[in-house]
Amino acid sequence: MVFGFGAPGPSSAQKIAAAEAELELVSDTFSRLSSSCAKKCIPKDYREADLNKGESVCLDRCVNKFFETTMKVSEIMQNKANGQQQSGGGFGGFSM
Amino acid sequence: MVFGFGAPGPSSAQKIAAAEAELELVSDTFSRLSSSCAKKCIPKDYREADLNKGESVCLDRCVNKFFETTMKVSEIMQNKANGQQQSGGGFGGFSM
Amino acid sequence: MVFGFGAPGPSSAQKIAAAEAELELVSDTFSRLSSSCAKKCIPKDYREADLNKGESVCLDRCVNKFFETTMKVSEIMQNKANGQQQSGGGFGGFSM
Amino acid sequence: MEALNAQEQKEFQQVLERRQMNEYVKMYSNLVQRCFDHCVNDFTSKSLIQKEEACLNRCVDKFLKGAERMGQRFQELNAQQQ
Amino acid sequence: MEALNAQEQKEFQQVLERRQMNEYVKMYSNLVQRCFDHCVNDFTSKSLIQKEEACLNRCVDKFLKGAERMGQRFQELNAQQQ
Amino acid sequence: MEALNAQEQKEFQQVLERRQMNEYVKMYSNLVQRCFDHCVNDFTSKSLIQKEEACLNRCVDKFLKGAERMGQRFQELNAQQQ
Repeated sequence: MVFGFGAPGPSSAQKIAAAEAELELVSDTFSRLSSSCAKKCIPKDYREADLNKGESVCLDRCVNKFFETTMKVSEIMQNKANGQQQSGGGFGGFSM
Repeated sequence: MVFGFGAPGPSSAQKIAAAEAELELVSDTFSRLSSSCAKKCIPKDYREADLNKGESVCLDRCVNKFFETTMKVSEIMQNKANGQQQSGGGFGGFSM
Repeated sequence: MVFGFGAPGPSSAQKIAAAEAELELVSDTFSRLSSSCAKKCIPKDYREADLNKGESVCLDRCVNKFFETTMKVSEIMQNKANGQQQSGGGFGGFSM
Repeated sequence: MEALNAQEQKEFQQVLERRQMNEYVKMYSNLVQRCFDHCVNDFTSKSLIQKEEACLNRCVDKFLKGAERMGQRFQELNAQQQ
Repeated sequence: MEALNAQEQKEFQQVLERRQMNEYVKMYSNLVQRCFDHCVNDFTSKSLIQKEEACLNRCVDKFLKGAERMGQRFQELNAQQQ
Repeated sequence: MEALNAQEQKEFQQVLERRQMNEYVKMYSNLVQRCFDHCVNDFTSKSLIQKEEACLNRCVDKFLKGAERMGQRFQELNAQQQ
């Protein structure tokens, strides 16, 4: 699974909760991605109803880069969690 | 119903879920409306604690225009859904 | 309790719901606080990976001032609710 | 809504009450953040200074009056629509 | 997801449907706010003026096309990942 | 909280765990968006360029340190309040 959820959970309720959390993350990611990429690629004056060539290409690349960013960030946090044995605090890592 | 929810759902659970979704939409709409209209009508320096005449009139008109916008957008999406038989994708329409 | 929740609720479900609402408020407060203080204290160019002295001190003070603001606002609303016998409307007070 | 029977109305009422609590929480913490963002910008001191407190007072007041006014307009428009 | 048995799949399906409704609501009201913010800025009149309506039309159109395009790319990338 | 009995504490614990997962998800995707918004601004290429990757590294690091610091201060203040 893309985002690292879905760890071995015994009960049905836990498995469904994990699947739901994965889903939540995917949908949250998409909604943040759309908002960021619309801001970066689509001018706010809306002079035409169609996406022009430049806007379309920008959106494609932006989605790709956002996706790469999620992977990159996940990797950085994984390294952190493994490498330096978190000093605790609850906001310093993403291990679950 | 204002926003087009409340389609014939047989079971109690579904009817309550639909009523809840309608409620969610109304409350989400109000919270977005307040945030947009406060931004458009109320200057950020807060020199007086009272709404002055100009701010009050602006808020009234802003609420009205926001409301008209929800109707307009709903109408546009309805036309789209009817007219061109969606090419699919899941993000192209608002039919439920 | 910090935020004034936890009024005498008889049933278990209500007590848990109240505890959950309290929790919701604390976590919502922390997430707004982090977003506001990061914006106010951390420049967006990310030239270094470490928090420097100035940023750290700014964050500490910002958290403190945000916390004081929650108390202050809660106090203002309490006074309003007691003092002037709300004219109703549902958005005019924070009495629950 | 009119399609709900008595039992369903009752269940929905509970949903409503839970939501209402959440709405208050959201409204309150939104108010705190907004007024903080606009009024508090000096981090040379650890505690709120007088100028900031005065601004918070006016901001909360204005925010609540604005929210009440918008709430009334919104309800009128919703009522017309039914 | 592959770890769910038939019964769990079924329950999850219901969760999915409820979420989908919420997603639509969120997408729709986000669209309304965004187009309103960009297109409606004249408060000397009470009702939408022609210029604003035309802008809303183009904005909704463009937003939906953009969302559809991004949705497709996103799904392709997710599929590659599996 | 002190008013909850053992059984209620147990139920509340489950609520807490579910919420914690959600908090992590929210924190993580918020972090992704914030660092993306600040670090990635070149759309002449399809993949992240070196400069963007380096910025993301610093951004994540700084964000986590900042969040940890704020979390500690916040907990101290909450503890004082009890």
